[in-house]
Order: sequence, then structure tokens, then C-alpha cells
Amino acid sequence: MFKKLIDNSAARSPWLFHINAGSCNGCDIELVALLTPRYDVERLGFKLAGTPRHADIVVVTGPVTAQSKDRVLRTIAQVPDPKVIVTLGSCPRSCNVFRGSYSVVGPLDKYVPIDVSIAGCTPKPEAIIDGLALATQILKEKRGAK
Amino acid sequence: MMLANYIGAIALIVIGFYAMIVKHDIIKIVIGMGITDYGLNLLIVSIGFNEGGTAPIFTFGELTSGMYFVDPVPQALTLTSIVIGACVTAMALALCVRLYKEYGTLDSRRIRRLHG
Amino acid sequence: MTYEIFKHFPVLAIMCYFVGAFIVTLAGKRRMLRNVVAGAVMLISLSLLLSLVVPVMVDGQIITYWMGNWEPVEGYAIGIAIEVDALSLFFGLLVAIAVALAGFYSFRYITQDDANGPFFTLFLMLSGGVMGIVLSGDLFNIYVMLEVMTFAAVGLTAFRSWNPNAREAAFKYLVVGSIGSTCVLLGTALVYAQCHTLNLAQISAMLPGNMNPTMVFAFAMLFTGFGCKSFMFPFQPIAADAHGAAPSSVSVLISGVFTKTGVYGIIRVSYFLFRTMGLTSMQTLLVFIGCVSMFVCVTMALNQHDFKRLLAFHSISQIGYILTALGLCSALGIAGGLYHAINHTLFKGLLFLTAGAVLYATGTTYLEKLGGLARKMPQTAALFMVGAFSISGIPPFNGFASKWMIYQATYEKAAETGSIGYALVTVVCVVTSVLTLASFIKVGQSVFFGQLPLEYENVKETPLSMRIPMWIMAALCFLTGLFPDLMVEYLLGPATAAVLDTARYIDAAMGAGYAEIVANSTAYLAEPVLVFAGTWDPVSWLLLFVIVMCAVTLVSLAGRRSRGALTLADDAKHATFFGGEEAEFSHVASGDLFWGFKHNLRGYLNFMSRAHSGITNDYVVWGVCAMAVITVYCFIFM
Amino acid sequence: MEFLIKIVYILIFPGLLFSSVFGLWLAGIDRKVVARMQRRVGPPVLQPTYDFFKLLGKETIVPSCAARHTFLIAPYVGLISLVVTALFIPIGGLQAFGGMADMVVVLYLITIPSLAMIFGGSASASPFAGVGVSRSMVAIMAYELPLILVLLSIGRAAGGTYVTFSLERVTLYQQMFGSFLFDWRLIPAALAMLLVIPCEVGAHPFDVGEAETEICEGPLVEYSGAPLAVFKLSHAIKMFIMTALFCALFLGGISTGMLWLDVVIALALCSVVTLICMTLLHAITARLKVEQVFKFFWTVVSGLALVSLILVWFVD
Repeated sequence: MFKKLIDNSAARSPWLFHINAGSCNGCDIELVALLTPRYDVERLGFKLAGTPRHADIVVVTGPVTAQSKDRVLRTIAQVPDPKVIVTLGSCPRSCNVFRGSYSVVGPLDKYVPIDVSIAGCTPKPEAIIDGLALATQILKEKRGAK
Repeated sequence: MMLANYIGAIALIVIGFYAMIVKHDIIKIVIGMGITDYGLNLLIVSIGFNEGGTAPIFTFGELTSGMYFVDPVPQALTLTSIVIGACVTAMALALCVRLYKEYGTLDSRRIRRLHG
Repeated sequence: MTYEIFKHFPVLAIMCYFVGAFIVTLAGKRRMLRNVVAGAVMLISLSLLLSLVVPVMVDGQIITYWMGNWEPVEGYAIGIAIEVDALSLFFGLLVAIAVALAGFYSFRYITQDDANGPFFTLFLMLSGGVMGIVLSGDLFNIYVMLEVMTFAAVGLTAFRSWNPNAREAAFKYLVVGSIGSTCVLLGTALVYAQCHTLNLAQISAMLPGNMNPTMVFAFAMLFTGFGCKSFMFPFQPIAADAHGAAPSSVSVLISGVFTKTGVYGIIRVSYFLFRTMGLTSMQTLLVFIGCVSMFVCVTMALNQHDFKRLLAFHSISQIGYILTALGLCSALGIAGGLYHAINHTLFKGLLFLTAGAVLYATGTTYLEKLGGLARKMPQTAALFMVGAFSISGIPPFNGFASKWMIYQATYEKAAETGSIGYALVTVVCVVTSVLTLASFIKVGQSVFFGQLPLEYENVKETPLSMRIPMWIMAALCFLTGLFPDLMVEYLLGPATAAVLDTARYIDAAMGAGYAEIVANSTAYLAEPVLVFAGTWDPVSWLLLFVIVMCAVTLVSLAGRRSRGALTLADDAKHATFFGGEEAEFSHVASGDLFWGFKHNLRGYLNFMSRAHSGITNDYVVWGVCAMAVITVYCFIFM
Repeated sequence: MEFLIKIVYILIFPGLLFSSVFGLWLAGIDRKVVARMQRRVGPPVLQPTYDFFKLLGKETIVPSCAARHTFLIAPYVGLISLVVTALFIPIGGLQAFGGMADMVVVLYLITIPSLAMIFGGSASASPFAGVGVSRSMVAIMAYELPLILVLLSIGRAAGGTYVTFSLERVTLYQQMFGSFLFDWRLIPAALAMLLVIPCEVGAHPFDVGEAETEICEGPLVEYSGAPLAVFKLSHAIKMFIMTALFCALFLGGISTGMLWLDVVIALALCSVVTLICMTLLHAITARLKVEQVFKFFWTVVSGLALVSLILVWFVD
């Protein structure tokens, strides 16, 4: 009965959950910058959720340190389906300058499939918005496939 | 003569309460309860007393028209009250024994596990 | 229709309990026999009282029974009367129901105690004592029954004598309770000195209007004495100790029934014997005491760490509601107060029984140690929620119906007297209600919800024989809340009329027309007409609820294909969210709840906590001070 | 016919459908206007609706430690009781089910959804929810005192020489003698009520219980999918009910003679009240600490309401 409504809404109300897997905070700040009046992703329905249970899109920043690996994976697992995993910045994608460090066990795609990866150190807000918009499309597809 | 009774009764009650308020020894508190009880009993008996009345039981002498009884009801009440008082004292003392076994003291200031 | 046969029922109802108490002793260690006798006795008594509902409540008869057929001679009552009007029957029913349910619960509950032989002897003695008080028509009889009751209650409080708390509580209870008994006996003696009779009806014909200083003193004494038995402020600490330490089924009786005898006594003394309730000063006194009991006890309850002790403070808080309502001396107030009395017996009984179930299953009632029991004991948790919603006045349960009547009664009183003080009383009532809710959320969070401590992994639901009485109580909580109209029509209305119409009570005992000849004023203290300021229709609410529920269910069924799946599992995905950490045992315990509230009222809360020092002498001081203050107040304002 | 009208009342007009749609719309304009005040574009007005439907499509995860039945039933009980409450509040003189519940009953009925959230959160066995439960309850304790003072003032003012709790009487009185908002004695009470609304709804700056940045949305931390959607919907309906209650209590006197116009005006007023007491406060304040909320309500707000009560009582 509501299938169409729900499918259409899936792309319009993506809630983000942000995980810092050992990031330098650069990407984190950029992500928060998206909420400022200048970029205002809330107009697209984005919202930062307080808990993974509410999230649709998990945004991971940082090169996945040994300490954070289990916690990141556990939190990602706790997000209800359908979900999209987005990596933000170069770190989770390739470990960036931290590659080879004894304490870095990334990149993240060794452990979970990544849907969208936004490159850059740090990515520009426009790039992030673009990536997130792509993520919402994937979200809609996942919802539709169900 | 009755005035003395009343004063005595009130004095006993007050002494009893005094003991319950001031004495920290729980045995003394129980004694206080007893004294209050005696005061009350005295008061009740005094209430039923009529100056010059005879005992409210079967008498061997002749009953003349001028004779009257003391009121029998308060005496019955007093009997009941005495019985109850004795029971209260017995029960309280039994509890004191058990409390002493548990706490090793009779000081009410130290028997205060239930507070707050 | 003739009611001759019913004359014997009240006295049989009382005797049943006492006879049963002795037979149970003879049964010795044969548990089955003991249970059968006790069960039979409780049921017989209950059915005897139920059979009186039609003649007394519906047809408005007053049943008088003279022990040994010593009927009044020339307007003087010599014999001992048993007199059952609607008010007595109301309290009698309440007693019989609570006793029967608590008794059936105890069959299984006390098997955990090794020396449980004397339990039912004391239990039935207590029940008989209470029943004797509410049905008796004789002041000294009331005193004797009061003592029997207190005695059995002290014995039952100390029943779990392996528990030092129980002995301590019993001792304090005995000592402070003796103040109350002393007061009652003193008052009785003084009344006898004045009237030369102990019959309630005759006293209430002779005394009103003939107040001299002795009688004012006697009134103050009786009022304090019955107040002590109802554990009103400042007698509340012993109630907390005693209810908390006694076995749960006994707590049901002490809190649900025992305290009601105090309330009953206060009604009889101030509405009947002395008819002082018409005085503004008297109303103010009772309402003030009620409000203080209500507020002090509910804030004390918020501070507690023991399930049963918390419940104990709540019962005094609810008694505060009842006293407040009765102090208004308006028909709605009396009806609301009586309504709350029966509701309090039901929901507090239910809550104490759930506390007993928790104790039975886990061996503790300490809030900080428990948690997550709803998963292991789902029925008990559901029952607890019914009780909690009832006591905190969530519609449509019974607590709300009676509280709602009390709010209206207080506010109407405010309008009638033009005094804003009564409006503040309404506010205190509402605030108390929300604080009650808070403390039950605290219990829910720390006992039934949250995480389950490891040591309770093997806890089982309570046996069926314990759950049945609880379910009956829960059903009664729901039904009495759902049909306030029927309650008013068949129970509260007649009882309220009986409270206000003393002349009929007097006439029934002493012969028709006696009241008019002797009594100085037979006018009503207030018109026995219930005036509601608002409306509340629980049945319609429930209907609307069901309709909307059906609609929501239909919608969700229609959309079930497109809805997300519901998943249950025991893996990392379904583990509790801990910010990414592995799920571990972490439980927000009761002491940490409501910090924002406690922080703001810390001065008051700490003071009250220190004041409940646990020292017997302090409690005696409070009691004696109350006695003195009430006496002085009565002398000044009467 | 009568029966059909009742069903329409229950399911369509002030009932299930309308209160959901209007509540979501109120939540939408709230978010939109906050965004505009912060010079943002802001989400579309339909955003809460999208959120609701999206959540319906999500998986519902029941935590393994949770008390399942309570966890799953609680949101629905809250929603249903809210919808039923909506039927008792007069909207522009239209009272779907008058004479069934008065002001005090409504006061209690609107705590049921909060309670549902508290018990549901509590059942989820999360420590974040435990803290949230504690805070939500403190918020309830905080606003209940001023709210009852406001209701008592209204009850006295509308009772004439006596008192009344009946919402019908309050509306009637206002239609005869003018709205209470323009009665100078009741202006402090109106202010107090305006502050109570955000606290009851759980909006900024009083949303201590669901602080998403501190305690991961408190009682809602473990909820996902349809139950969460239901909670969000309840939150929206609560906005509608509280503003409608404000309009009924303080602006009930607006009467044009045409019922449908009255209803439309009342609904417009609801939106305005939402903008004033929720959007404005949301845009200009940060979240208070839990003890500050309690203190604020028991001193300032209760003080305002008490002033009104005293004025109503002693000044004609």
C-alpha cells in the first residue's frame, strides 16, 4: 500500500551517522561544515543522527586504527538495513600518509563493502555533497531491490 | 480523694512518655510503655468510682434504697486493658531479647539499621 | 423482604476469622489442611459480606446485632452492638477482598520460610481484628480489636525473624504503636466518663453540641490514636519500617487494610461521635495533615533503595490523599476519599504482591541489585505496570478516577470557601501524583527493565498460585477504574450518604426517633449530592482507544509488505549500542535517577532523610509532639 | 448516520488522519522556519513526512537484551492514546467528543505518550536510555506544576462564581466574554503555557531527555524502523495537541459564526503558536541542563502561573 511512498521517501530523508576511525578531524570538521548556512545539506533532508540505529548512511573518516577497528565494525553492523557506507577522505580509502603505521589496519574496504568513497584530504564540501547525493541514490536502489 | 487518683494517673502517663522519649535503653522504653499503661488503668478505674458506692457484685447484706454501686463497666475495661498491657510488655521484651542477640546492644541509638 | 437472616452475618464474618485462627493452629504441620481451613475461612467471610451488599448498599438497611441479645433499655445501650451501615460494609468488603487475595497468595509464598506454622494463625487474627473494628458498634470493642490487630501485625512484621530488620521494625512499631493505643484508650475512657455508654450510636446522639474541655481532649486523643493507626504524618517512619520488613502478603494487609482502620476510625470519630467535621478548623487540620503526609512521604519514597520500603512510603502518601479528601467534608470529597481507599487497597496490594514475587524469585528487593527482570518474569512485570499506572493515576486505571474526584473536590471546596489555600491543595495533590509516577518509573527502570544481572540468569516466573491473586487484583484495578459510575452508585454513594447521615445510624441502633429526641442537631454536615466540575468517561475513552487501535492495526497490516523487517537475534548487530564498545553489563540504577530533581531539592531531601533517623526515641518524640500539637490545636479552635 | 459521523471524527477529521498530517506539517514548518531564521534554505516542509515513511521502510532491530513486548508495544500505545486525546480538545468550537474528558483528564492523557517513550526506552536495556528516562521524567515533573496552575487559573476564570474543569465550558465562556488571552489577569498564565508547550513536546531548549549529542537520543537510542517512525509521529501529533490546547484555553473566543471558518482560523492559530513557542525558542536558544530545566519551571514558569492564579482568585 505504501510501497511507493516509502520508496520515494528513502532517498529524501537520509540520516547520517558519523564514525571517526582515527581521523585527524579535518574531514570531521568538513562534514559538520555541511550543516552550516552556506552549504545547508538539511535542505536535502540530511540530518546527523545520534545513534547508529537511526542512521541510513554511515560516514567513516580516518584510516581505521587498530584500536578503532572493532568498534567501527560493530557500529556499522548495528545500523538497520537498508544502509549505505560512505568513506570520507583519503584515509579510510587508502590509509593516506598513515599507511604502514603499526597502529593502522585500514583501509576499511578490507572489512566491509563500501558503497561510496569520497576522496580528498580533505574533500571539498561540494565533493562531499556530491558523494552523499550519490549515496542517497544507492539507498533508494537498495530499498527498491528489497 | 479522687483528685489524687487523677493526678497520679496523669503523672504516671507523663512519666511513661518521658521514659520512652528520653531513655535510650530499650528495656527502659518498654518499662515506660508499662508505666503509661498503669497510669491509664488507674484513670479508668477512677472514672468508674462513685463515692460511697458498694462493690458491683452480689452482696450478703441487705440492699437498701440509698445504696448504689460503683460503675462496673470501667472495672471490666481495666481488666481487659491490663491483660493487653501485659501482652504488649511480654512481646516487647521478647523482641528486646532477639534484638540484643542480633545487635549486641540495648542502646536504641545503635539499633537503627532502618533509617532514611 | 425480611432481613432477619442477615442480622447474623456480620458477627459470623468476624468470628469466622478467629475460629479459623485457632483451627489452623490445631492443624499443626499439615500444610494442606492448614491451607484448606484458612482458604475456607477467608472465602466464607467474603461471601457473608458480599451477601450483605444487596440489603445494605442497595436497599439502604442498617443491620444491628446485639451480642447476647442485650438490647437497649430505656434509651441506654448496655450490650455490645455490631452495627453495619454502608460505611462499615464498604470497609468490611475492602478488608475481606484484600484478606482473601493476600491469603491465597501466601499459601505458596510462605513455603520459603521454614517455620511457617503460626503464619496463618496470626494472619487470620489480624484479619479478624480489622473486621471487628470496621463492623463493631462499640467504642471499647474497637479498642480491643485494635490491640488484637496491632498485636498480630507486630508478630507478622517480626515473622521473618532471621531478618534483623524485621525484629527492629517490629519493636519500633510496637513502641510507637503503643502511643496510638494509649491515645485511643484514654479517649475512650474520657468519652465513657462523659456519656456512660460505649455504644457508638448513643455517643453520637449525645455528644455533638455538648463539647466541654474534657470532650475536646477526648476528641484530640481519639483523633491522634486513629491517626497513628493510619500512620499519618508524623507516624510515617514506623509504617515504612514495618511494611518494608514484613512478608509481602502481610504488607498487603498492613498497608491496604490496617491503615484503613485508622481512616475508618477518623471518619467515625470526626463525622459521627463528635461531629466536629463541620468546623472549618477541623477541616483545615485534616487537610493539612493529609497534604503533609502526601508530600513528605512521596519525596521520602523517591529517596529509597528498597522496593518494599519505597512502596511503604507510598502507602502513607496515598493515605494522605484519603485524609485530604475526607477533610473537605463535602459529598464529592468523601466519595473520592472512600474511592481512593478501595483503590489504594487494590493497587498497593498488587504492588506489594509483585514485590513479593520479585523477592520470591530473586531473594532480594534491593533496587540497586536488580534489573531486567521483565525478560524472565514477563507476567509479573505486566502486573507491576498495571499497579504502577494505577497508583500514579494514569487513565483509565482506578487511581486516576479517584484522584480526579479528589482534585475536583478540593477545587470546588476552594470555590465554595473562596480560599485559595484549597486551590494549592489541588496543586499539591497533582504534584504528588507526578512524583509518585516518577518513583514508580524508578522501580520499573531498576527492577524490571534495563539489563539483567548475571546472577539472575536462571530466575523463573512466579508459580501460578501466586500469579492468580495478582491477576485478580489487576483486573479489579482496571474494572474499578473503568466504571466509576457503578462504583458511585453501588458502593460510594451509599457509603457517602451513610457518613453524612448520622441520624439514621443512631436510629437503627437505638430505636426510631431516638436521634431527634437526644441529638442537638441531626442536620447533614453537607448535602449528599455529588457535584462534578468536569467530566471523565473511561468506557468511551476505551472504546475510542480500541477503534483507533483497530485502525492503526489495519493500516499496518495493509502496509506489511512494504514495511521493513523485524529482526530478533543474539549477535553483534542486536547487541545494545555502547558507542561502539562491546556490550557489557551497565545498568542505570535507582540511586542515579532523577538527578536534576534531587539536586534542586537536595536541602529538603537531605533534611528529611536525616530526620528519619531510625532511633526509636525520635519517633516517639514525633508521636508525642503530634499528640500535643493536635490537642492544643483542638483546644484553641474548638 | 450519527455513527458514521463519529467514525469520520475518529479516523479522519480531528482524529487519526488529520492529526497525523497536521502534526507532521507543523513539524515541517517548524524545521523550515528555524532554517530560515538561521539564514539557511532548510528542508522542505514535507521533510518530517519523508522521514516518517522512510523509517517505516527500515529494518526494526530488537536489541537482544530488551524486554521485547514492552519495547515493541510502547510506541503504539503512545500514538493511539495521543490520537484519542486529540478528539477531546475543541478546535475552533468544534468538539468531536465533548463531555468525555475535561482539562485535568487531558493533563493526564498527554503524559501517556511520554510514559510510553519512557517505558519503551527503559525496556531497551541501554544505559543511554536509562539516563534519558531519568531526564525525561525530570522534565515531566518540571512542567506538571506550572501546567496544573495554568489549568486551575483557567478553571476559575471560566467558572464564573464557581469553578469548572470542563473544556466545553471554557470554550463557551470565551465565546461569550472574549478570549482569555486578552484578559490581563491571565496573560502570565498564557506565557507560562507557552513555555510549558516546548517542554511537554520535548523541543529545544528543554529536550533534555532526547539530547542526541549527549546521550544518543536518550530513550530512543535503540529504536529503529517502524517503532521509531511511530515515536516521531507521536512527537509531531503532540505539537498539534499542545498548540490546540493552548488555542482552546486562551483563544477559544474567536467565533465568526461559521464552523468551518472557525476551524481553519484555529488551525492557523495553532501554527502561529508553534512558531512562537517552539520555532523561535529553538532558533535562539541552546539546550539547558537538566537541573536548570527543573529549576526554571518550578521557579519562573510556576511563578508566572501562580501570579495568574492569585489574580484570577482575588481580582474581578
